[in-house]
Amino acid sequence: EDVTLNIESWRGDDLTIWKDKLIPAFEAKNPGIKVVFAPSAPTEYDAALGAKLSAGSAGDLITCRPFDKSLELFKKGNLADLSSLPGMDNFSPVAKAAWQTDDGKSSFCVPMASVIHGFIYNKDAFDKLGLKVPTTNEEFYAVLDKIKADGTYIPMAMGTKDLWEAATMGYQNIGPNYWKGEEGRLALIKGEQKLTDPQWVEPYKELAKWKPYLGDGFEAQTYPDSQNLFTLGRAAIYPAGSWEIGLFNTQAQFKMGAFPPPVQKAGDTCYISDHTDIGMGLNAASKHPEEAKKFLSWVASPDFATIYANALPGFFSLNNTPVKMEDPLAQEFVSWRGKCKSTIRSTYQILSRGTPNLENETWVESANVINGTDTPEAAAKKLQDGLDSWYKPAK
Amino acid sequence: MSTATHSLPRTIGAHAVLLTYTAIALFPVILVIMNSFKSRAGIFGAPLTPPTPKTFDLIGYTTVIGQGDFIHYFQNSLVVTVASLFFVLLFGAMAAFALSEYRFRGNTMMGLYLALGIMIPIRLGTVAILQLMVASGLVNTLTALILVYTAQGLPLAVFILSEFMKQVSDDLKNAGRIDGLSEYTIFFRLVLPLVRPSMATVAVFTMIPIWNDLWFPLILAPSEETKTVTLGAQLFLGQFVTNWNAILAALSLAILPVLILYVIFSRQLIRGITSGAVK
Amino acid sequence: MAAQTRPKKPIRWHIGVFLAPAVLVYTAIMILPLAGTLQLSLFRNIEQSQVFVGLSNFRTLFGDPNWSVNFWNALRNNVWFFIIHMLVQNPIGVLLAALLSSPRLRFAAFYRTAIFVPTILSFVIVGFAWKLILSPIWGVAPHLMDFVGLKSLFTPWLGKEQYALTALSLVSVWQFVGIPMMLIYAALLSIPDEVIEAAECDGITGMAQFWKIKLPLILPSIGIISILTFVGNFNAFDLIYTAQGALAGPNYSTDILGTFLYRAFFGFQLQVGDPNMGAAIATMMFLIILAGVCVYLFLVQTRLRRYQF
Amino acid sequence: MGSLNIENVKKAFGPVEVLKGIDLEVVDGEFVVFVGPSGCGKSTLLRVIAGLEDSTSGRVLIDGDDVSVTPPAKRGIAMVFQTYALYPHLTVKNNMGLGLKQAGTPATEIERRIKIASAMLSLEPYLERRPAELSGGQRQRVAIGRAVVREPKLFLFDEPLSNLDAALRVNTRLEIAQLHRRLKATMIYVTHDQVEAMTLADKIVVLNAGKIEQIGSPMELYNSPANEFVAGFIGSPKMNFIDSAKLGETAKTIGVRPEHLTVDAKSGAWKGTVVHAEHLGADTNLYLDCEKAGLLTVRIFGVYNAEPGATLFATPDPAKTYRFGADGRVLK
Amino acid sequence: MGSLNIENVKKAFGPVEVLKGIDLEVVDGEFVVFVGPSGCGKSTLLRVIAGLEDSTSGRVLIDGDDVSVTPPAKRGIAMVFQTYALYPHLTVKNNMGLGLKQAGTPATEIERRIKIASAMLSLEPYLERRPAELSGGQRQRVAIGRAVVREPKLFLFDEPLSNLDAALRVNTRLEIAQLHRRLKATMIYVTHDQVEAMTLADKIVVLNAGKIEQIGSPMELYNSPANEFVAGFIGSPKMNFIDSAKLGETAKTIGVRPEHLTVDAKSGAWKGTVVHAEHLGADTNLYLDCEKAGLLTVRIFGVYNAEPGATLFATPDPAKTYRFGADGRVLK
Ligand SMILES: Nc1ncnc2c1ncn2[C@@H]1O[C@H](COP(=O)(O)OP(=O)(O)OP(=O)(O)O)[C@@H](O)[C@H]1O
Ligand SMILES: Nc1ncnc2c1ncn2[C@@H]1O[C@H](COP(=O)(O)OP(=O)(O)OP(=O)(O)O)[C@@H](O)[C@H]1O
Ligand SMILES: [Mg+2]
Ligand SMILES: [Mg+2]
Repeated sequence: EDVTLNIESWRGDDLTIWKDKLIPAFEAKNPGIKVVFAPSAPTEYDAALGAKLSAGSAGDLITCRPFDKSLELFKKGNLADLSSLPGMDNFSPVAKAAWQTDDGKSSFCVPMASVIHGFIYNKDAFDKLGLKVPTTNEEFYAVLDKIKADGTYIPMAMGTKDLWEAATMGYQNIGPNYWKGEEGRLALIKGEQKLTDPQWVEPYKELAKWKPYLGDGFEAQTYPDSQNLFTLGRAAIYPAGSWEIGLFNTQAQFKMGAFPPPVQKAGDTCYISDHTDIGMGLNAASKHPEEAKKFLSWVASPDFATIYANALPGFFSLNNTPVKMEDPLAQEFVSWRGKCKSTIRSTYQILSRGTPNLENETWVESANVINGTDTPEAAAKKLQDGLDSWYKPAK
Repeated sequence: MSTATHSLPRTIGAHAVLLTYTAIALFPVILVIMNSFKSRAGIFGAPLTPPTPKTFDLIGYTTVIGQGDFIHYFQNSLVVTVASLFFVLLFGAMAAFALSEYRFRGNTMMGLYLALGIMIPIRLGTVAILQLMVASGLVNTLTALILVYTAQGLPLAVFILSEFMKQVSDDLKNAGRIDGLSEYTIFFRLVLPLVRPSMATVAVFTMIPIWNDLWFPLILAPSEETKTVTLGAQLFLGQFVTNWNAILAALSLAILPVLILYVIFSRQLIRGITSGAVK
Repeated sequence: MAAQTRPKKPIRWHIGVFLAPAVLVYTAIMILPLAGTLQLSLFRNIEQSQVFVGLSNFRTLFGDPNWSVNFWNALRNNVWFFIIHMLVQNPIGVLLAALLSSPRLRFAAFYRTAIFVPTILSFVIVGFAWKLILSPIWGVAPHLMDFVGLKSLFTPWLGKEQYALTALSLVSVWQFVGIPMMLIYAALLSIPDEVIEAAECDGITGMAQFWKIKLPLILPSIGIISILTFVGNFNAFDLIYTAQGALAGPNYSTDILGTFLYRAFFGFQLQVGDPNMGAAIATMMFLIILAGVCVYLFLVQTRLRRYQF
Repeated sequence: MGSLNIENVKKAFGPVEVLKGIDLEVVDGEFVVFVGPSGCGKSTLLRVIAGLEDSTSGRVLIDGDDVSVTPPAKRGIAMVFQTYALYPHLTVKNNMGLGLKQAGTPATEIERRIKIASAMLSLEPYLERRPAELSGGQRQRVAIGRAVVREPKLFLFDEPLSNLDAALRVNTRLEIAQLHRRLKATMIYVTHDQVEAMTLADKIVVLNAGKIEQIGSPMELYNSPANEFVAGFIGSPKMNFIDSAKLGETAKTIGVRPEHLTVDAKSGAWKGTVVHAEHLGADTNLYLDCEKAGLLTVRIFGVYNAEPGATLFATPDPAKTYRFGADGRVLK
Repeated sequence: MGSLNIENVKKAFGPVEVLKGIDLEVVDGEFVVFVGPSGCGKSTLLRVIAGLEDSTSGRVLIDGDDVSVTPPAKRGIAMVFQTYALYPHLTVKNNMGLGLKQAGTPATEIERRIKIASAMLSLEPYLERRPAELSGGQRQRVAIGRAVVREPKLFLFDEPLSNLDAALRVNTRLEIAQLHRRLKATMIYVTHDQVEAMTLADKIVVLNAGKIEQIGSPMELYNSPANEFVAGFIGSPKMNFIDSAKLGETAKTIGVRPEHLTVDAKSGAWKGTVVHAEHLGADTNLYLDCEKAGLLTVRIFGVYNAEPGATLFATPDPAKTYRFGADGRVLK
């Protein structure tokens, strides 16, 4: 009798890849185990998963959100401890950090992929207007000004309606250059820096300057709107996450390039957000833990990494074994790992555990800053006040 | 009534208002359907024009169809909707009759109790419901959905139906009693047929949230065999956030079945009204 | 009241039989789970176990500005949401029903179906379609406004704090007008023809007929619609959620109790769900709605006269 | 089988007392007619008997059993409602057949009884119509038919013929009388029609303002009314009441029925002027304004030509003159 | 002011033709009574006149104007419905006053008219009640009151007195007659009551199966009916029809009214046996089974004692005997 494993996931987009590539590859090697990929919509995923776990009807394998969401599940006993899973040592401590207890002793999800922020641009447009890829802030605004003056293109495709675009594609994208990546992020957690410090307010000041370069009615522009604006060739620059690559490749009728967030002054060290985003864990209540572990070990293997990263350009493997990728744009993104220092999003670890939730507030405030309804300083103050109300770092 | 009771200006006025509102009501729907037949460039270039030979494109539909066994999902939805509807209307009407026809101690309290359900989103009870279904082995069966929807639909049905049942003439029910009809027969043979218009109205109200619900299919019956259309459609909606061809096609396809169901019920409704309005 | 000599009334079993199925299903699948959830509001999760804390969650909800500011904001928005429905949706619904029920109206079936179409659509479709229409990018709304020469009045409504909630309320009105329309329509049809004919002979025609004859006879239905609107609005969630997301942007300007509850109960993004606080909010919502329903049941409904036809 | 006892039944709607203590005994197989002015409580009393209305106090016994708590369906009665109360959604045929079907009567038997009833009520052409498609009289006949087909032991009729034309009314009346004989059922019948009351009743009950004024056979009531109210109520045109003061009698009021006055152009007891003459064909009603007796109605058999303004003398039949005391009761 | 012309009006409900070509002229101020068997189309004709129902063909003229498209409200009519059609949500007072208020009549005038009408109909105690709290007769009176207060030029009454008791009926009938004289309004009145028809009408229209059988003054119809139908319909109890074959006459049928037969114990034209005697007080109906003439009804003034089974002889008044041809028409 075959054992069937169910995978819970929010990545409905990956359905065909799992069905056509990943699962057959696994099943071929592991007869007797059947795997079913059963995604739910991203907006419903966490709530639905929580309910199913509480009631005991969740699938065997759980796709893990990074940091606290999964940590919570682990603490509740919903996720099994995977510290000793064969293959776990294929990942660096940084990769594993997103799915470990605060003390780093137990791991509970196999890291699958990270995403990198930067800017994707319309190469045809740049060529037509004779623009050079900007590396510093100054160049960046010069390029935006030129595009605006020309008038053919909307300089930058970003909207604030969905909030998270402003925070993720804006603040978290350019921020690391100001707070110096991990250094600032950890200092914030330790309580040594505050969000009202200049290195944290500065990115907001930059965001506030973006407003004139965004399209008409950007306040009501949704994320898909931004994507469409760019892929239809109506906008020149798109503040991006690397996960866009796959989609853009199929939709855009022009050549694309990418550049990392511009630095303040030429010669500054560059920092990028290389964010651990997706992992996979084991439902502690699974009826087939052995088979599931077998599957997870396979997920931790370089084999999986190669198929996955190539099938989903823009989701970069966290495996120690380097993965050979075909897509040029993906290669461009991943090449920044060599030039710049990597960090993860500042709000994800520990700081979003309480109420108010720093991540949510950052979404709201980033949008407010771009919309002009809050000044950078005011926004920063609100965030810090909120944080102070519950977060007391041990000094 | 007669033509003499009609004035032309008033009729024209009525049509003008109704037409205007019909346009407002249908515009978004037509827009979606119209654009679902256009190419990507057509959708963006001229959203308000109907498909021309140049912009006509079925790419959206070809993308959407073949994304899963939609015929099967549709069957599931139909079974769940019709069965839940049946129980909601039957149980709801029975309870409404008891509340509106008889005076007994605790009548108002019972009415209030049965109305509590519309005051709290049933979603909040998800975990307990799921536990119940797990315990009774009903997870991933359509029965689980039918049970939940029946419970969910009852409060509104009771609330509305008891109001309408109060309008059924006492003399009529009394005539039935004198005729030797039992209370059950009075309910089934006299009252139910007479409140048919409101039953149809309640049926429509009940049907919509059931048909459109995402949450419980996702939680209680997400398996391939028991998936409902809405759940199936939602999955690939998530998948194509930016593929507007596919989205518009999917939306158009999602509108169709429920529209058909509605038209069927509203037929019933008209028939109910024409036979029930006989005084 | 009755003389002592009278025998006792036999137990009316049929009342039980009529009530039983509904009460059983409803209690088992709705009331018990919901009661189980609401009682969580009296507990707090400490070290992975539920500890009874009395009303302290409510103290947090109203005492801690992190919660109370959001709560009052959501409540305020919700009241506005409700007001718009009462002022726009229900009058339009009554008007349409009144027009539709005029005897011998041609195409009545078509109008009725057409106007009801939005109501049968799922929130996903409605949210999506209106986002598209109001989107400045796709340009349907600006195009249309250009058509009537009002383009200058266009703004990205859904993205502006001062307009977003009103715009969404109107979308919701658009979606739900069918419900008051249908209920009133059914009520109007149950008025006997002869009463209307008597009014015609009496010279009470047109508007006067509506105000003096029909309206008083459908008042109970209007009462029902008002309370259903109230309940529906204070329970509303889906439209805001699909159109503006769980954070109900911009800057929480479209946050209503439903979205606030959802974030608290189920969590959102990095925010971990807090069933205890969620239950506390749900309890408050429940009490607000219950108060409204009780006002209706005990003050309004008993005063509305029902007529048997 | 179908006896009925009503003991001190009272009924109030809120503060308004509509039945003020009714005592009545109806033996099995009797035909009892309730008459009384509009609003006096006839329908209410029928409804109490049927069990559709709870009496405020008092008892109702059918066949000796207290039925206060017996549901209407179990009382073995059939009722024709003043408002017809037809089932609007059922055809005439089903309106009549529903009760039988419910009782499990075989289909052929139902068919047969409907056939008989609809023939008796001339309803055959309408069997497949719904009530809304019928005229007032037709609806009323359906209501009668519905009661008749059930052949119960106790019939309650609330003005069952009020909307029928004269011919049909006579026919239906005869049919009901026949039915009564054939079924030996007890019947209680409310009517405003004097002819119906007089011809059908074994016993007439005169109600007034929630009280029974008199019970008796039709001719008893006609010949020896207990009081002024009954005397005035039974007989049409109404009895003439003459203030005795003008006549110098001991009684308070003198009553003479119109048909017990004779007129003569030359001489008689009371001299008067013709005010108005109503020609009904078979008889003529003369309204005379008499000097002594006030306005009198005189009923004359056949056609009698009298111009308004003419002088006539009216003479009462002394054997048929009633004398009422100050309390309204007949003085013997 | 209130004349009415009906020209070849037809009305069909689907395939069923209910009015088959009605021609009628009503002059201003006339009191016209429609009589006819139940279901013959009286209510339908009233509704066509009121404008509540479209005729299938033909014209209705009020005061010479074709009113086919004039709304009921503008026709200057008031109607009393057979089913009352009261406004259930309004008190008796407001039921009566609503139309006036709508027409902008001053409040004091409304008050005055309601007062008069409610006094006339004995409705004063019920002015603040709603229809559901009234008895059948009370509701009917409210419906009359509602029409009366409007003082229109054309009244349409559909069996307005059918639920009233005899006394009230006589009163109300007189009030209506008075109203007619006072307002000089045209009135069209449907009734099944012979007395009402005979006493109120200037002109009676006899309808049968959607056609007019005869139009004439009451006594014209009584004395010279045009055909067997009218002869049988006017007069109660109904005329006796005797198959001539048995009598050896040329006519197809011989008609004699019950009141035109005399009985004698010894001798007479037709020998018969008493089948049944109805005692109505003022008169007695005897049913005789005659050898030659079949079953005959005889109406005798006053009380007449005859035991069933007794033998009696009936003799018709030859001057008041009607002869009908094979087509039903009167032979002169
Ligand atoms: N809506 C309808 N559809 C079909 N037939 C109808 C409809 N209304 C009335 N009729 C039929 O038309 C005929 C005339 O009806 P109408 O009400 O005019 O009779 P009527 O003379 O007033 O009788 P009644 O004295 O019993 O009130 C009847 O036979 C009736 O069955
Ligand atoms: N629901 C009620 N509430 C208050 N009063 C009522 C109610 N029903 C009836 N009545 C009153 O009770 C009295 C008796 O009514 P009932 O119907 O028994 O009269 P009735 O004798 O049948 O008269 P009719 O001959 O007019 O039908 C009337 O005065 C009526 O107004
Ligand atoms: Mg009555
Ligand atoms: Mg009629």
